[in-house]
Amino acid sequence: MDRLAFDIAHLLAGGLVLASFMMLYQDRLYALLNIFALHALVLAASVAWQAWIQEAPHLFVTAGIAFVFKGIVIPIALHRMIQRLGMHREIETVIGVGPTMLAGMGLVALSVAVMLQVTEGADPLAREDLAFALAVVLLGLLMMVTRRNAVSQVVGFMSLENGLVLAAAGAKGMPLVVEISVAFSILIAFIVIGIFLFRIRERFDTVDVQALDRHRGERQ
Amino acid sequence: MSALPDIAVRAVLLVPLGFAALLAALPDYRLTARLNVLAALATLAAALALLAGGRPEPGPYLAVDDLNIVFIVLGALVGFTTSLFSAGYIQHELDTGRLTPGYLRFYHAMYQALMFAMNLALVANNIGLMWVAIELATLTTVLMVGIYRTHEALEAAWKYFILGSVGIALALFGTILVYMAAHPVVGPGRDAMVWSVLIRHAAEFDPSLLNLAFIFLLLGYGTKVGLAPLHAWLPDAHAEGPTPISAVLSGLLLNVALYAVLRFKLLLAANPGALAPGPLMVAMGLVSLVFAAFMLYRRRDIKRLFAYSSIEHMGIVAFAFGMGGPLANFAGLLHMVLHSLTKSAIFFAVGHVAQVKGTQKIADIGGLTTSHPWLGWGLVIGVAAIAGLPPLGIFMTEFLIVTSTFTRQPLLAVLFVLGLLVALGALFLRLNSVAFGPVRGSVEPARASYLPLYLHLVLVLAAGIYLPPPLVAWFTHVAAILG
Amino acid sequence: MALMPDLLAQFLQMALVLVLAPLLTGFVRKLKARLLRRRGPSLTQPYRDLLRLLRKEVVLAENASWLFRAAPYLIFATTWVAAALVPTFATGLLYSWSADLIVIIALLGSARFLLALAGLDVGTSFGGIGSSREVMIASLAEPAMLLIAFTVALIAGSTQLSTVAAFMGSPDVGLRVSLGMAAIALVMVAIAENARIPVDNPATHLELTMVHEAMVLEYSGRHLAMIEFASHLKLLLYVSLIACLFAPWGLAEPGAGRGAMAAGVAAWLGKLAAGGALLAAFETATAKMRVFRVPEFLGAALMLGLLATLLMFVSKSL
Amino acid sequence: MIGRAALLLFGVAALLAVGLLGGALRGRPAGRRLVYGMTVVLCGSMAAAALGQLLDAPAAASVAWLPLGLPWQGAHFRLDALSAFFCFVVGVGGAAASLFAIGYGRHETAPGRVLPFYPLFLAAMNLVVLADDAFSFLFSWELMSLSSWALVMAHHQERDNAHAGYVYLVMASFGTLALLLGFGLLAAAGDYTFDAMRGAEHAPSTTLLVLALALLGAGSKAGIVPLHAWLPLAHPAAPSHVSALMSGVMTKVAVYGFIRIAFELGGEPQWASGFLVLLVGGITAVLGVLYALIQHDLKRLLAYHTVENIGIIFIGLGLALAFQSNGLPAAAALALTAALFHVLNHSVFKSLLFFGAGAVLAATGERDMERLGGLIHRMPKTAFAFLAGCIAISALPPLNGFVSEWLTFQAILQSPELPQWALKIMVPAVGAMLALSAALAAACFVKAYGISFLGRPRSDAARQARETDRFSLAAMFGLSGICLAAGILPGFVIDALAPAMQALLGARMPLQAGVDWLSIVPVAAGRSSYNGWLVFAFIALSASLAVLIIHRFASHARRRAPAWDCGSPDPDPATQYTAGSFAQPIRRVYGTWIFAAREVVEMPAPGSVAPARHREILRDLVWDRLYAPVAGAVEYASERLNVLQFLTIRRYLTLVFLALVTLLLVLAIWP
Repeated sequence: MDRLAFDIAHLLAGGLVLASFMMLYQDRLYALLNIFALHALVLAASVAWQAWIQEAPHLFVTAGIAFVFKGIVIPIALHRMIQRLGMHREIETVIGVGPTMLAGMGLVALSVAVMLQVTEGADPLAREDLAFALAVVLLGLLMMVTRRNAVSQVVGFMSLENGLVLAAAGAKGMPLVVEISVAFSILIAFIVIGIFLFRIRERFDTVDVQALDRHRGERQ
Repeated sequence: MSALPDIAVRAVLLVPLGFAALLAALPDYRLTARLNVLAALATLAAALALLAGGRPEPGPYLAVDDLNIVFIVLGALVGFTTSLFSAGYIQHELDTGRLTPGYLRFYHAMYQALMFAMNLALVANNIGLMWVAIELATLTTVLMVGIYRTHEALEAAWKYFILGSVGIALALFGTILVYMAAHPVVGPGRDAMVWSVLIRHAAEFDPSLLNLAFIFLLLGYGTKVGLAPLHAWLPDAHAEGPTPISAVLSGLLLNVALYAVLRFKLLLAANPGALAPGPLMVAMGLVSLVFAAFMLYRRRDIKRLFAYSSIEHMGIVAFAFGMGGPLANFAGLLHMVLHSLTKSAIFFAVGHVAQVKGTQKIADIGGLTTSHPWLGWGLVIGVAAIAGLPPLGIFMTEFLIVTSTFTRQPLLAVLFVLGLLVALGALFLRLNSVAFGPVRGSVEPARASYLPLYLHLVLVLAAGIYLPPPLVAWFTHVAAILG
Repeated sequence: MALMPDLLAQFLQMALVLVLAPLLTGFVRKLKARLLRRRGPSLTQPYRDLLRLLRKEVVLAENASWLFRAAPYLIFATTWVAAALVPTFATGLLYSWSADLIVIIALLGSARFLLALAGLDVGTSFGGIGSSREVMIASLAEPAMLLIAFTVALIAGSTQLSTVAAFMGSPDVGLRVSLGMAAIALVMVAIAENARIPVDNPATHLELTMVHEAMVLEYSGRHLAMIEFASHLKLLLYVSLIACLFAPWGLAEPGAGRGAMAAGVAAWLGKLAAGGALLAAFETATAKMRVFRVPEFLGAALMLGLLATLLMFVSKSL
Repeated sequence: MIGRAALLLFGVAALLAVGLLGGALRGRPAGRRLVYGMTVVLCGSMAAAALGQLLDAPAAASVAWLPLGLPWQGAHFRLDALSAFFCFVVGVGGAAASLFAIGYGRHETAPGRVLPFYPLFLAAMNLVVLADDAFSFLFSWELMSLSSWALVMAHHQERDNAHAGYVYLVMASFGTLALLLGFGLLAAAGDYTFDAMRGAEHAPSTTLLVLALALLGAGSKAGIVPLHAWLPLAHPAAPSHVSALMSGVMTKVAVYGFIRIAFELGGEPQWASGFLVLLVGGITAVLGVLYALIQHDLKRLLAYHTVENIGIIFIGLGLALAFQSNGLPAAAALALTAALFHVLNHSVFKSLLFFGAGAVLAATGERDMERLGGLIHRMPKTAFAFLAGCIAISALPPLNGFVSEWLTFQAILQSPELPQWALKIMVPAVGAMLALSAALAAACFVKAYGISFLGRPRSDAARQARETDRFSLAAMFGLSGICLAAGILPGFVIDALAPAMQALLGARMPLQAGVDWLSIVPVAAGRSSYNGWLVFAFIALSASLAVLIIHRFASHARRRAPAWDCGSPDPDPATQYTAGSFAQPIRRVYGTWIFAAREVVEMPAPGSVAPARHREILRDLVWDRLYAPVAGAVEYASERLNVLQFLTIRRYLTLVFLALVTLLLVLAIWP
């Protein structure tokens, strides 16, 4: 049983990493949003599984939050926003998909390498989970770095937070504080980003970050 | 009798919180401005009571020790003077129509919320709680930076928000890692996040996990501190937001973030197996110092100029704490305090100047000592202080840092000194055209209260000439804690 | 008391230099004329000139200041004092202890300083030319002179002329390269300092070539007489300086009797005659050089002096 | 019984109070008189106290301690022979400057920018000399820079002054930071008191490094080449009495700092350090005077000439170091005495000359010598005092400048005993440089005096000049008196300096008081001796004798007539020799490589009515070769780095990302 539980957790965490890779691969907004929804679903499943094997009911809450907000609400909202802003065009990635994937591979390798240093003392489940979580975090960051489009940057940021949630869930017996804080941050992030996108739309007619950069100070 | 301390701690937190709610509800901006000052004063009183009336028992969520009391008192003081300054400042903003009463309600509420968040971050005994508090502080400041809703302000806020959230995410990951490191030793549950417990067992933690955690925490909270290369949000946020917020940012928020980094540095220092956190901080500090020093030369916006100077000084403080040792730590603490006072004083002066001259462009400001002697000389003294010239206090801290470093790391000391020199050159190059030479810009008298400005400058001057023994003893003790 | 004879000797020297200075100049002029197959003025001509000038009234330029009028006397005084310090016929005179070679050089420097100022006082272009060229020449001649002084002092272990002269007279000097260099340099400096050919021409009044004469162009009457007198004294001083440094024979010891004194005076006269003759011969043999060749001439003197000093420093340790 | 150090500290406190007073009473004429009057009194009494210390209790140092400054150590102060001497110099200079300023201050346009800082400046200089621990020393040192910077910025509206102040402050901080590093080396134990440093043993390498840093730090303040570039900008920019203080006194305080570190705190002197200081001193002396010679701005000429005198002082110090390192304390005492004597002399006559320049500036509003001339008729008293200063600074007997140079020469003549070959070669070369600079100094001041005071006025301003007020004259004549006194009775000064020698070197010059006829004998009567008052008496005597005889027996008739000028007199003053034309021969001899001097002559074609123009282009090579490149490098770096201000958010995120990845990599490969 224990062995099986471990494998399933492993599988789910790995799935999350895979989803991150798929997001890196996407160069269309809609597709990206769909993958992100998938990403959130996998996360929810993984957290739920953790809740199950850790007998930690409060983790189900987290899973629920992940599922509802990240899996459904946000994708739909962003979907609407994209329609409203009329930007169904492709995402212009900074560097090609290929190199991005390669970089992603490197990051995964790095995170595993780093985690291998952790002594066996910590339970293996946590170690594996952490390695994957770290990978997801780094991939999310990579995505923010390699995309020019505000929406996809936001998405990247969220996938990064998914990684955090994964890690938090993997941490056995981590008190409620963290879940609250995670939900809290997601909520705030969603609201503020919403506000910002809204304002930005009313100020500039694109969500392209470079449009913002044109207004930086000291460029007389 | 430990009732008083407990009350004081609660007061430090609840007063700002309550007033935040109250101010959000009240429509009359004049009243709210006064109430804002009142709240800040009450918080200051509570902080002083806390300082005087002993320490409460460290609970699972709140704790006050010699380290954070420094920050609490300092924060309350600067918060109070800034609220005084802000009262005069926003009046002018209303007259010029840059802000509307509606926004002022929001502004004052946010001001108190920020105070609450920072105090919470300081007294938190739980690393999770501390993280939440710092996150809250960031969000409030983001909203205040964007309050003018000009392109530049929004862009600055947006940049601040994105970089800040990434940083906060990294910090959270670091926090989780610390928990992971702690829970095999302390066991699962709340205790694994309670600071006082962590520090007690730090020696048994898994070093490599701690290392990993520290990297994330350093980068996460370091973003808030504004260390290069994580500094990008800082200059724009200072330049585009309302000046009182610039003052609070430079004077307080950076310190709070630095405080968080220090806490975890202690944790690593307590663990023999972990990598020494010092070199990392020294490196980042030196990079920030030199980088900011050069960046100062190209600045055209006066507030952005001093924002970069804040980066420089945060670099100095990080350098000092990274070097460690009683002298360097003492110098680092003192430098942080004096920098908060000086920099906020400078921003008070700059705020009035920008209002009088109607611009922040250095090129359009000139001859202040002729047209506005009080503002001009205040600015001159402030810049002299920030550049580390006697008789003002920062000279002493730089003296201590350099002399204590040179024997251990001559090369670093030389680089450090060169950075200081370059920065001084830039600051006075700008000061020359702003404070001296022919008068540029309007000469209408400034409706300003010079009390906060000169109060800070007098404190800095006094520190440079005479440090009261109790203060010295206290700082020496804290420096010893910091190892 | 014992002070008396010393005082007498001192005053005797001061009087002697005063009396003999014009004679030396006259002698050189006479000799030059002879060498040029002219009869030339009589030996006493300089005295006559001086007396005539003294009797004439002074014509002052309108904006001549008190400095202009005070300068001649001061120049005369400093030069005289300097001349009184050089051992001419006896060493260890009473007053000679109050100053050494460096002081003598400096005193001549003061005289030149005043003269250059006087040249600028009236505010004429020629005065300016003279002064600026004079200081340019001096800026090279003085260091050269000082380096010579160093050399001599290092050899004799003293800057005190009496001691130096005594040492030079003694056998343990030996023949030294640096001494020879110093001698040559000193002669070159002396020529420049006394405004002789080839550096300057005391006889010319061709505006663009003159240096010394240009400075004193505005002077007349007794003032001019004082300045002329001072230049006579200077010539005498240099000749006797060279003599006492490089031909210190026959000098009377301190506290020597009258006989020795007389012998010393006789020897001194001989040296003066010889020096004057050499100078006259040299002047007739050479032509004046362009002003901007002068630095090279004096630069050579300076280099010689430096070389001599260096050699001394090095050889001292061997 | 309250110690003299404490007494002087009270004086300092009083000066600070006066500074506050000046801030309060700025603008009112009464304020001016009050402030300067009080500073006269205070500086005078402090000088008296210092002199008392020097004369009656030279061996015993008086100490004081205040619980100020660096915590857990406090501020230590100490008044030993050396600091007493420098206190005296500062006091005398300060008193004279204040006296001058009582009158001169009337012309001040912005008293509010002078009155508060002037006493502060005086106080800071006294504090530097009194300080006995590294922190108080550097604190007062930088305070001195800051206050003098404020004074330089007093006339910030004038062209170039802001730039001058800027360069000054940056160079001053550079010096302070160099000293800071030096003290960091010396205070390795973490004890910043000078006592600890005196006691500590220092490795030779440390000693050399400390000396180099001291040379950078104190030297940049004193104005040694190539760190002098700020000096000729800043000194003239300040009000004249402040220029006098900066040039005459502040540079001496810097010399004090150097002596303190090089001879006392830095451990046993090395011969190499002597070599270094000699080299720097020689170059400084010659370049300083050459630069001075080609200046047309009177105050700037004086400032450049300060550089030369600093060079002379450092030559003396270098000799002293060389002797001391070779165990020749007596010779070292001679050299150091010469240097300190010159410190006193220069502080006196440089202040005097700056007062004169200030009086001229006040009377004509002109600093440019090309527009002056003939002032000896309109300002006779000033002209007389200025002449005394010129003679003194040109090292001509019987005034004081000559004595110190004479002593330096005597010290040089001691040096064949030195064993090191490098020194054997260096010392004569330095001697030549010293001789050269002395001669050039004379030329320089013939120019300065002859062009600005003699000749015919070159501008209406010079034509309408009036004699200056009595306070200024009193100050100038007082200093001239000191010049004469120190010149004809040098023995007393030498004896007064002896205790300092004893303390620093463990040896002293032979006692001069015993020598008959008050002449001075550096080593032995046989070697060399000088009797100032006798020389003076003889000159005066023979001159007056000549006057008497001639006026009595020959004619004393006098007639005024137009200038003769070789029969071609020219009424136009423009035909006089100008400052430029006066310096031209020397510039042609030395200048072409040192100043990269170029002369551009525009000679119109025959028949054209265009005026012929002659322009000279002079550059300070040090500036071009040293300062411009540094400034350029900073410019370049800031330009390159400035790109980082204008990145897109994504790029900033990339920075964060890269930082994270790098640190993780570091961690991954961590053993």
